[in-house]
Amino acid sequence: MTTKLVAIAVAVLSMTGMAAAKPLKVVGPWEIAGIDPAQSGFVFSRMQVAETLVSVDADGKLTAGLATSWSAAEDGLTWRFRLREAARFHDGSAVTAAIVADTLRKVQGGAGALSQVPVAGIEPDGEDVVIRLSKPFAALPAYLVNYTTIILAPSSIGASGKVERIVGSGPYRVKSLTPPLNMQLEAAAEWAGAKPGIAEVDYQAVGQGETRALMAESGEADLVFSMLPVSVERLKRNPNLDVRIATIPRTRLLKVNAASPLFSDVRVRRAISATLDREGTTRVILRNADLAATQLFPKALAGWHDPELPPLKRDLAAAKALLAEAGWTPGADGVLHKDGKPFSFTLLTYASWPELPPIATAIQAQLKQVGIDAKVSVGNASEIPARHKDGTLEMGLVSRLYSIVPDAIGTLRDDYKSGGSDWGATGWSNDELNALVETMAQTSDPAARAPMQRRAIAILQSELPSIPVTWSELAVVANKRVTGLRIDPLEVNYGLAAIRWAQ
Amino acid sequence: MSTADATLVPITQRSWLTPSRMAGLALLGLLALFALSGPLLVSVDPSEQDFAASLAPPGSDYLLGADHYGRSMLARLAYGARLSFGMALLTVATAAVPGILLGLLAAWRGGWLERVLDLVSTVLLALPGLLLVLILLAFAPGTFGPLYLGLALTLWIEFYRVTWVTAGGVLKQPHVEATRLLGFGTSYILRSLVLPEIRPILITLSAFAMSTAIIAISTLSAISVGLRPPTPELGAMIVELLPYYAEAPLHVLMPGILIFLLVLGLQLATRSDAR
Amino acid sequence: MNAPVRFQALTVSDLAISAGTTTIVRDVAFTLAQGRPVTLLGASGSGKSLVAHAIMGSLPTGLSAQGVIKLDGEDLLAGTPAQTRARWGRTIAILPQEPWLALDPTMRIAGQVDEVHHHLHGFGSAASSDRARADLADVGLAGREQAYPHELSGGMCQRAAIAVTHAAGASVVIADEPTKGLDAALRDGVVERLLQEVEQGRLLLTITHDIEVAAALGGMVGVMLDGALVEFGPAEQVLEQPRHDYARALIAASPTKWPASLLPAAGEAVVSACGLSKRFGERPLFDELSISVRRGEIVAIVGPSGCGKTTVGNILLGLVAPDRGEVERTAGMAPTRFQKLYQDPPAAFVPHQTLRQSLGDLLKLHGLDWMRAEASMERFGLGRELLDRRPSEVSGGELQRFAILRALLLDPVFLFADEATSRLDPVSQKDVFAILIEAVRERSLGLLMVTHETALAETVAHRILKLG
Amino acid sequence: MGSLPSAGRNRMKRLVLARLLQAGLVMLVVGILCFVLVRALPGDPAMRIAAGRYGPDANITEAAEQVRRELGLDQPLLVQLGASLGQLARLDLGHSVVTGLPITKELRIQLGATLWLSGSALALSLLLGPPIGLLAGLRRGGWVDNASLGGAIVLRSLPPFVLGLLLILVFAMLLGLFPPAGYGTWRDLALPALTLALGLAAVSSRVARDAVAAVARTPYLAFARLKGLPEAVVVRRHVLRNAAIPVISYLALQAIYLIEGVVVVETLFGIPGIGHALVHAVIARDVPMVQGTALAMGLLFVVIAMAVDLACHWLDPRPKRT
Repeated sequence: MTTKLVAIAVAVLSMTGMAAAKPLKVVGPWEIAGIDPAQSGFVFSRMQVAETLVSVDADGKLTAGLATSWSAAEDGLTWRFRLREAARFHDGSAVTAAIVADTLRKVQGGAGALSQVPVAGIEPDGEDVVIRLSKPFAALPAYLVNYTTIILAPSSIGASGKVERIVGSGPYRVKSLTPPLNMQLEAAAEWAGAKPGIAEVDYQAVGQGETRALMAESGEADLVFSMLPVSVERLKRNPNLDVRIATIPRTRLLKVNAASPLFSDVRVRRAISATLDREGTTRVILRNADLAATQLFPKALAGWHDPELPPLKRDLAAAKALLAEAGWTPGADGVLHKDGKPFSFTLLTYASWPELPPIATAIQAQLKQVGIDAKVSVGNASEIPARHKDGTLEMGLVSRLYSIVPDAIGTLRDDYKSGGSDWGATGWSNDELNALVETMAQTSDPAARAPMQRRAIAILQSELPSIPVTWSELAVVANKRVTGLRIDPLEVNYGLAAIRWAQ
Repeated sequence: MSTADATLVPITQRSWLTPSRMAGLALLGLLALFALSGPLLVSVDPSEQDFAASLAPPGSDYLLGADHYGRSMLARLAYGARLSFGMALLTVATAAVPGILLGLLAAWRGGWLERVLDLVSTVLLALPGLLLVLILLAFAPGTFGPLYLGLALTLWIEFYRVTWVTAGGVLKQPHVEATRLLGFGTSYILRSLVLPEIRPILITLSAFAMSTAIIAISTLSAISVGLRPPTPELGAMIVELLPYYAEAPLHVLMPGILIFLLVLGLQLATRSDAR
Repeated sequence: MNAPVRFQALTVSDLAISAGTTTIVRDVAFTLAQGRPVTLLGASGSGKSLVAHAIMGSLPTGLSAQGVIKLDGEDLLAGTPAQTRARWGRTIAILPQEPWLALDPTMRIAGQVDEVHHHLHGFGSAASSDRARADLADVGLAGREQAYPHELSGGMCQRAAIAVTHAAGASVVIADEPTKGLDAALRDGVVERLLQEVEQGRLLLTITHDIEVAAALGGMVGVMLDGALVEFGPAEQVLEQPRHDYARALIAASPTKWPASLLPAAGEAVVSACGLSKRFGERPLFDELSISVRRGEIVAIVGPSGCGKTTVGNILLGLVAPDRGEVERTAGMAPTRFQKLYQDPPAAFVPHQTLRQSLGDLLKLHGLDWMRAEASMERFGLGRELLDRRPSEVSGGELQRFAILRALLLDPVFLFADEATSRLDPVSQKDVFAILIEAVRERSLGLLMVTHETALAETVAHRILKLG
Repeated sequence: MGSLPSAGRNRMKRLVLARLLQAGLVMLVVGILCFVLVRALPGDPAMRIAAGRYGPDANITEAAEQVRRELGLDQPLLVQLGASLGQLARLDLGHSVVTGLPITKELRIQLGATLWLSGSALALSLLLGPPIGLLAGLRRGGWVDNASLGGAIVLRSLPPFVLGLLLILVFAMLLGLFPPAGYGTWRDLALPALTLALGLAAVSSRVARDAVAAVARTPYLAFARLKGLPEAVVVRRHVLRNAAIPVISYLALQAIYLIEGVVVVETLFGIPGIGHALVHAVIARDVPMVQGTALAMGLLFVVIAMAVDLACHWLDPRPKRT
């Protein structure tokens, strides 16, 4: 009897003791390179340390962040954001409109997403922040979801004028921060909302995908983000793990220099698209044939995916015919020639995303089948924008995220503007598309936007300034000892505060 | 132990070709055969992909199986062996020749030359070799030239130091003085007196340096600054196949086994009796 | 100190040592008794060291001993390896050859004595260190306890080794070439030490090729030749009236008994130097030294070890530059006509080359005929089978003769013999000098010899220069 | 002869002075080399820095313009070199252009992590390598000798990341003894340290084996046995001490392998070490950081080399050739 009691007491004590002491161990691939929000704001936003004015739900619908509501004036030029009343920073100070306006002004002057918005002025007005625009811009709230716009307390800024510590307003506060790999969080007393289910969070950055999988498997980590496709099947079979997969608005595409003599002919771009074995590549490398990008945007990106559109698919005969039509004839070495020059170029890619070099390797072999000689060069991510800028880029395999601003219009507007951009078109522009995009940016009615969206997609599908290769998914693994996991395809907020220890 | 009566003990038959050397040479011969004639015999293109055969096990349509892209492992291993062994040999030769020559020079001439070379080598030693390789690689990413130069730049120091110390020891011995008095020139002394003494240790060093070179290239591939795909290179093959370790462990090990056999062959072939 | 066990006698009978199926030492029998030490004489390579190691039970791997070795009734050869090992130090000790190599170079000598008390006899650390100090004082090394072997002279190292033996408490002492490489004064000191061992009741077996040592030790003397004990008897008898041919030759080989060499008058100087000074670090070796060697002349430099004898010769050869002074050699003479013989014959040969290779390379370099070399070999008593051996596989005497042959092929006018016979047995020494003297006479070359043996210098040289 | 202790002290002083000179030279060479080479590299440093700062999803071209203005990369090269060397001379390492943190602060974290890792790896390797080498060297040609040679070849043929993965599979997955990755506690260090230690022990066991074999052939070892010491004492007092000298000399070279060879291991196990930092800094053209890490590595090497010198001096009192 007594022994039983003691046993129960010990068990209870140890359980409560553990629940109080054991932090939620989160592992992800992202290093905290620097603590400036422009650099690592996404980490603090995802981990719910800092908040943006506007947030987003899993379906891509904008929701309240630091601002509980917002509205635009009739002319669409003046926007008013109402701040949450009880909002306090982790140093105890109140989140005021003046602080928010100051922060946003600074961000707007930087190189982040907000700099793309035609802002005329940002001012505090009582409990509201007022943003005045120089021309109507319906997508503004979506831009305020971007992590570079997180609002930090004035005490974050050091004497040098730079951010030196992270004092945010979210449910968690930074307990200790050891860049680039470690961060410990604890529940913030200042947070007025629902108390986080687990009081402490321990974030560890682990760059190697295999290691992350092993940390999940060994039970060392409670929550692991970004699993390698090859590990997913194995992890799914593990009874202790809960594997969640979400399609994220990220597309790997071939950024083609349409101004180069090799790719200026749209028939050549179409031929290359018809050469790609998207289905095989995704099956082998991404382990999910459904990720073959039959058009630029995945199904999950509501309104931006058109099921009616004829899919991009493999057709070697058609590809060969198109190339012959464009004047390319096979030479003695099996490589296509035109005007005495071989169809030979460098396919530039980078390893920041581990799947890009393998996909480039697959593409190289596929292009070789129709006599196109691509040399794969794995370099630094900055080489693609650099060579885009000086015009020497031939073809690059890039990974493009369409949720930097939750409304894809933001990215589209930047990518396909005349003159192109870092990750968008090179040597290609289309007036009709530009006009459509500008109109859409000023239109907030979804019904009015839908036909314009379809038309824009059709133009990109037929002109192929960027050749889509694969879509992406995010695999998150949770140990079954935790519950309440919510997966955010837009990767704005991981909802850690809602996670609890399973009983 | 006393050697005063050594002349009484009958001379044991000195055979250069000990069993271990024979085994080592046979192993090296087989590897050379595989690396040199393999690419000729295996008619398959090592970069030809066949997604249907992704990670095919050995013994299927593909003798040694196929990698994740469905490329023939046999073809890739044969080409990879040729490339990796060739590159490693070239790298080690580039490191060894100047290393040994400078080592001999320092031991022979002594004086300020020795001191300058010593200082240069210690300062170079203190510089992170990785830095040199990364910086050189930045000039021509994905190509063999800078990789080779960078590795040779870090590897020569070991050859230099070993040669310098060993040759210095040999050159101090009276038989060198005696040989010089008998009218022999520098080249004879270096060739016939010094070289045979430093040869065993240099060969051992080279054997390990070759594996170091291959491993270094694979390490660079692991941090994505290696050779450009789809080059079949043994180290890069390990890196490429590593994510599939759970599904196809044998595939990951195959290139490693080739490297192992190379080092083992070199070690056996150069092993002196168990002394 | 607990009273050491003293043995009455060590009897060796029918001892044979074989390597595989080949017997290399046979029919060795003698008895060591209280107050009657045994000294084994013989050329190097005659098997005397192997006998010592057979008694110790420390033969090199591959060799085995047969026969009976009885220490007061206990057969030493019958024991297990563990029993043999247990005797080392406690019962039988060996005084090593070249003790400066036998002492651990990284340990102070006190430590090397101390550890014997501590680990063999189980004394506490304070007691061990006291005893070690006493042992070292006993052999005259008081005050040098904290020295490392490299800081001691050869004789001091020998005494330190004796202190180790004393510490171990062995009652049977085997001294293996204890005077090798020591000059006359140090040699006498070592002999005195060994006699003290005998007086203290220890059984002593000495291996040497130095007849003086054998005479000084007294007791019984054995002579070994090609692995067999060819003569054994009381010292006076063997040394005065040897019966075996080799024993006779050995006794007759003492330089004092050599016939006077008849040399023609010396010719002009081949090399001369004046005002030579040389310092070694802080220590001056010599100052304002003048020397000249003429054709057909033998000049000897004598002096204790470390006095710079060798350096003088090296300066004359141009191998070492003097700090001050001038060297003048006969003009127009090729440098290869100035040659040198080394103290340790194997050290002057390339270790991995067979003699055929090294001779062949030399003949090719100078365009000489192989037949001429073979003729000289025959004359110097060198068998052809030696050609396919490496220097380490040829006895010292033969190798030194080979070295002379090699030098003479170049028709030298000046030969510097640097302690060329100090490591050879008397017979070999005599052979070597016979060849050298003949060469001086026939070719009228100038010979400069460096030695620590005054007797040798007096017998051979025209002129003697004393250094130090 | 009586002045020997002071001669020893003089030699020690010379050793330390030589190493200090070397340290100064390393600083100068690292300073110039980093600056010249990193600036001479192809590619726009501002673009690289921007990519390093803001990640591969950012609008790099625009960010690069800001970086260029902020860092003064638009000034003439000589002006930049002067500023950089001037800073170095004042021992001011500056701020990382990527993270914006003072280099000294970053180095404190990264060097600390590397020191913990390599220190424990070295300790582990000393527990593994030399004892195996001792056994192999005492019985040359025996099974320990052959097995350890085979083991050394296997370990040298395995890239460290493969070895690391194998260790994770065995010790973390199969046995559940240690966490597969992480940084902070002793348990976290176990596997990465073992990965490095096995690589080190592969070589040091062979070095130790050869050193023991060399000592075993010496007359002083024969004498130590013949004077009656038990084998264990012979090994402990004479073999270990003398064989330790080449093994310790080799430690300096091992230290380089350690400091440099850790990059992949750091990445695999998620340890914020200096090798990892150097690779990132070179890729992002973070010159102050490259300089800082290279300098830290170089000086660390000099310090280790000096410690090895002093240890050898202490172990081996014989004068060396100069």
